[in-house]
Amino acid sequence: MSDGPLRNDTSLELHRLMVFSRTLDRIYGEHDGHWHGLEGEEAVAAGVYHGLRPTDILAPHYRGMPIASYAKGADLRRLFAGMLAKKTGYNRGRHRNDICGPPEFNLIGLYTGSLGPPVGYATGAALAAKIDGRDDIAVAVFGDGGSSRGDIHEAMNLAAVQKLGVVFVCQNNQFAISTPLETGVAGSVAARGQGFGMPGVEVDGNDVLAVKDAMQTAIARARAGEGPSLIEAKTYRVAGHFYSDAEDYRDQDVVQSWRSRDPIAAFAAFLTDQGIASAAELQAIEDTATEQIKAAFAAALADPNPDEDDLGFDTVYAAEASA
Amino acid sequence: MSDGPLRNDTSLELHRLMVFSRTLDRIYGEHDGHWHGLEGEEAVAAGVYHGLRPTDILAPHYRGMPIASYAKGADLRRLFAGMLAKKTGYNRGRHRNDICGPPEFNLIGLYTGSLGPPVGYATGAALAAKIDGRDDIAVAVFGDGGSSRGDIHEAMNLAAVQKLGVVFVCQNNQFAISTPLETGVAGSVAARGQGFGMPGVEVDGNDVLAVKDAMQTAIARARAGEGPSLIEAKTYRVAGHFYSDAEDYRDQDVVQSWRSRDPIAAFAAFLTDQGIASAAELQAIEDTATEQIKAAFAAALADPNPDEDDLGFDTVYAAEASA
Amino acid sequence: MTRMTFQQALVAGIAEEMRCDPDVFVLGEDVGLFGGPLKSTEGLFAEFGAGRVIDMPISEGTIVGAAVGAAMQGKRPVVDLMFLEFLGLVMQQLIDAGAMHYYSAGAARVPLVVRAKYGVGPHHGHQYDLHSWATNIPGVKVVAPASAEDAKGLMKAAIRDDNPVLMVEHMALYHGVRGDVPDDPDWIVPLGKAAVVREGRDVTIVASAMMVKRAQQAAKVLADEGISAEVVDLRTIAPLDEDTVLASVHKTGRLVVACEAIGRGSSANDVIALAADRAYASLKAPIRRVAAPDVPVPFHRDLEKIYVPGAAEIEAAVRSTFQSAEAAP
Amino acid sequence: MTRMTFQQALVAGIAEEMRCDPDVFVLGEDVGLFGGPLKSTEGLFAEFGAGRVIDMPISEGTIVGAAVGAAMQGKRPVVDLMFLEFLGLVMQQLIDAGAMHYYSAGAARVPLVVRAKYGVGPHHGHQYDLHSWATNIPGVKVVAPASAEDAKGLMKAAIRDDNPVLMVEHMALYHGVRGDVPDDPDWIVPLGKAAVVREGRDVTIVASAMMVKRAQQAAKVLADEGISAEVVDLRTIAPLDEDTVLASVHKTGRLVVACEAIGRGSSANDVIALAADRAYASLKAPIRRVAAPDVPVPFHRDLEKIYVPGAAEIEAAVRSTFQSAEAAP
Ligand SMILES: Cc1ncc(C[n+]2csc(CCOP(=O)(O)OP(=O)(O)O)c2C)c(N)n1
Ligand SMILES: Cc1ncc(C[n+]2csc(CCOP(=O)(O)OP(=O)(O)O)c2C)c(N)n1
Ligand SMILES: [Mg+2]
Ligand SMILES: [Mg+2]
Repeated sequence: MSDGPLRNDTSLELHRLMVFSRTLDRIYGEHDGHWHGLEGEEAVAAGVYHGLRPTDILAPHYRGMPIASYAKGADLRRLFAGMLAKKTGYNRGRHRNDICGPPEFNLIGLYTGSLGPPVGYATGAALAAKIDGRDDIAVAVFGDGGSSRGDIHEAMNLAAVQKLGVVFVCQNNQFAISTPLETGVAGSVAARGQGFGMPGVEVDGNDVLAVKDAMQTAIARARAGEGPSLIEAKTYRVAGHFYSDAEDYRDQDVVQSWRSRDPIAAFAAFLTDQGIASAAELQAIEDTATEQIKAAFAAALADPNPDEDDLGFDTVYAAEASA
Repeated sequence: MSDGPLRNDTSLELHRLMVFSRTLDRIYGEHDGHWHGLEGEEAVAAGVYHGLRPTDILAPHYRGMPIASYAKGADLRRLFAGMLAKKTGYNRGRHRNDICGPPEFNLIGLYTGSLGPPVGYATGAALAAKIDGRDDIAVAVFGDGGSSRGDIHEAMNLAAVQKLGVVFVCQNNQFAISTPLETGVAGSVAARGQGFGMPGVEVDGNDVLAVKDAMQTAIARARAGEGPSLIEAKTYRVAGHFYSDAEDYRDQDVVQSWRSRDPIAAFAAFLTDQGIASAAELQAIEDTATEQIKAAFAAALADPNPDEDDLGFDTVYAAEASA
Repeated sequence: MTRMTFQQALVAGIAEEMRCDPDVFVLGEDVGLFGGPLKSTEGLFAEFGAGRVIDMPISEGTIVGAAVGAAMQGKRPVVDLMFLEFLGLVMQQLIDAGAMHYYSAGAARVPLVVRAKYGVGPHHGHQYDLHSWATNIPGVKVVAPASAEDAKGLMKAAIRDDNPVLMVEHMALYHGVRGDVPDDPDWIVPLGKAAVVREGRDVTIVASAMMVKRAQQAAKVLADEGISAEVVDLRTIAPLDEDTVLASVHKTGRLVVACEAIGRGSSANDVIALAADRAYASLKAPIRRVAAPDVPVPFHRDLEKIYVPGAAEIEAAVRSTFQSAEAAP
Repeated sequence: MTRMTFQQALVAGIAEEMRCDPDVFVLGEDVGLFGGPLKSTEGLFAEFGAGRVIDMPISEGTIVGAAVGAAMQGKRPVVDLMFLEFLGLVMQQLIDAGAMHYYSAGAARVPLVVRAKYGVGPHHGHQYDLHSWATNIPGVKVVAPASAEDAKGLMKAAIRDDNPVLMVEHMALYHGVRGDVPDDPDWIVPLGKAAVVREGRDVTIVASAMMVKRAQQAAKVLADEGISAEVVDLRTIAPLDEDTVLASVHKTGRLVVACEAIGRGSSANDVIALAADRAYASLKAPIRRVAAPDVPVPFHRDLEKIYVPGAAEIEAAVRSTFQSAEAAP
């Protein structure tokens, strides 16, 4: 476990985010067999999504979209409502918060299901910040599978020639549905950074402090106007592609060996070992998470479905020029 | 001037190809102000396009398409006819040989004007060779400008994970229309090879033997089933983007300094210095080139225009299954 | 005859063609051991192995691009694009592929099938019906089976065809529809031929894919009201079987065209343009289009239901063609 | 009023909007010092500098993607895509952009203009007219000016519009067409409004861009024959100005729709579908479509001429609507 210059309360916040993610995952996954769980990858999510400014732009990986949205300030109940397509969701049942965070929080998600283009949108948001002379940055996250899309290449090249404040993060969980890293990704994602004129580092994606450290370095560079960075966080998808995935395409021994490297358990041990938190404090975090998430989910479940009012078939075009 | 293990006759063939290219360029450029000349970049074309098998697949850079087609065996008169959209061209006036070589010679060109996708087509041709158990290879060439297209990234990744026999070549002439290398290409194209798990080398694109050497290494690797390679051949576009380009976007001193590094003059000097050819022999090559190209061009010019017979509006679909 | 689902019929069609033609191969994301999204390639990996059923990285343009390049070399690739929602990532490859035969004066052929799943249904995601874009590409064919039998027969024909073919596979049909499917490996359903799936006298309903089912439901209801509707299943959307459509409209004098895509820019308009030109003299009523509104597909099931045109909308459109007060200025 | 070319009018429109709104900026390949392909951004770099006229690497999807992301942040980007032939590289970005406002229940806006040159003409390359694809994308507008005045006025309106707009710019109009253009910076030509550019009684010719010129030529010839043709310039192709089209067809009772795109899957069919439905009772003749054949644009000038529908084809189509023996079964 790396230990960078992070203050203790940051560590607890990171832990809290991981626990929230795990809890949300379990509760929602039981409800929806097609849920794309983040189990085992929470250290990447927490390390990357923690501590961004409201005005920073975030295009999260689709897997982990709700926790990213929550970290950016979105309301849990409304997020669940958005996943359940309820009237009370940020999108009034018209779209899905499981793959698309509310843009109110400067989140960019999938508006159709295509992986890749949102990385370009995030890059453009960083261009807007540069034009405006703001030091807000953009964080663009994609999977090992998504890294093969040409969008990533184009966005990295553009961000580097224009010195845009973008942090590119590859959440490498070593699978894209059934496709293992070896047949999906040639060479190394981190090593591509150099080819595009930016720092490229690989970090242990099961070590939340290592991820957070790398992010801080990259964010500082981005805010300083020095250009983009690339971080590859190596982890493992211990869950199925979705909750009810039969997973007959991979070796369960490998899955087990990664399960034994659970990032939350490891960080909990670190926190108690270092005396940053007691077991009881950690238990309290867990209890709060369970309580809040259960309550938010129950409330969202009870929320009304959208009705004719929410259809908005006449609101596809934004009504008037704002100028 | 590097000197690899090339036999003298190969050197003369390379020289001949360069001279043909320059001659073709001059004659055609006078005819058509929109002609994309290859002046100063002939060492890349000759080094890359020389000596491929008829069954090897070649997706050339659009700039230099006719010399690539000629090197693959296409007939000069019919190529000119194709550039002039004559009835006698390979495509009966329906399309243009200046950006698209005849597929009869396993050439892949631009079927619409989009740079990038042909690199994917070449990769697929290499996949076909692999499936068939042939050791034919594919060569895919793109400019520094074209290197920014996501297609290149995707094709390199695919070729590497599938161990396809593709040689990727970036003909880096340091400009994309008016966009200089610095604002078009981040990092280094050659350095991207490593990120995609393949050898990536930069060679002096004004040294035909250096280009040829790099090609031979890459081709050997491809034929042996060891996978793709990436070569970046650094040269300079001494001509305008097209013949009548005003070129007010760049420093003419730099252009002049590159003109003084002319690859053909340099190689001619090398050949005579090394005693590989006499000045008279080189002159004879030039004379033959002028004679053959003038004759081919004049013949093509005199060829008939396409007529209703060539329209073929009912031949858009290939008629019958070949199975 | 073997009774099978739509999905099984698609796979059976591919498997038969792979058995008799060694040039046929399959490529796409998760088409191998995993068996394809929604089991679209189930069993092929086990029978033909990794050499002919090839998993690809997530790079749609280059997957289709590689298939185009392989097809130029004489192979007969079948791409599983996963979802039609990804069509926007491969349009450049399709337009190039569609031009190659013509532009090369016949020297190039691109025998390529691109399969894509779409449609509002149980899968609840990746619904966009974008097939109409491809109809505006010269040289490309667009095929949309509505039954298990056609799924197999059209797939076999598409694989044997020497042109790029986009085969759109509606996900609501995938595991829900079953039918008796011929076993003869020589049997195909030819491209470019529509089918009159229900004969009628009073009105023609032109549909494809999932809309054929809805048109048939509507036709049943209308029959009880005394309206005899003929249902034409296009099967091949491009190039259009003009003769079958025109013959039907000439007979009935009324036309309703149904499609799941948004109406604006949709292939339904091609059918309408054909009839408004070449069947004008036979028309007794306005031509009605039943299509999704020009709106992104909404997510909640209730909104989806309002969004997607159903049998009731088709019925209403047909009834309206029998009202005389229509559309006066 | 200032007399200027179509190209100058486009640039003048952008420059005015850049002067009064600091959020407007231009991006694309070679838009800076070079002045844009065919001078499409001439003078903007000199006036506004590299900070607002930004040269981009050759990566169309990400250029449009970056513009979408900047637009979500409140900027008003104007992308020069160079050629409409590259539309296939950016469809995914357009479909996402078109969905954002609706899917976010109004939270997101994407004020984006994508300019693209196309058309058979003096440039002799990159001719494909692919605009119809974009009409099948919910949430996107498609605009096609035919005159210098509209080039400026529509460009200004497109930049002020809070939605993604594809503005197609015909290269044969670029330097060839001149007109008097208003100087008032507040003046715009609103999106969504067609123009009746020639009044007539007997037949409506609907056209856009270069086809408006050809329709007007045809109308002149037809007038000599005693046929009074009304010419409607759509200006905005999506969303369609249904009222103007319908009013004209109700008046004339005949409709010919002209477009340079291939007919199959083209936006011309939307106009036909509209009229065949809602102007049926007024129709006195079949609706004719004058479009390019379903063929890739051929290269030789002679072939091109046969390929592209000209005034003569429009005339012939109009005449045919006055022949009574038409289209009987
Ligand atoms: C462009 C595109 N292609 C394919 C898909 C279908 N798809 C959804 S998730 C997924 C796997 C993504 O793998 P990765 O990026 O590694 O993310 P992970 O699921 O492992 O978190 C695929 C192929 C998609 N959504 N978009
Ligand atoms: C996808 C695409 N974008 C833009 C263009 C327009 N275009 C034609 S040539 C060119 C410059 C290409 O630069 P480079 O690849 O370096 O080749 P060079 O002209 O320098 O030989 C551009 C932008 C194109 N043909 N295709
Ligand atoms: Mg993954
Ligand atoms: Mg270049």
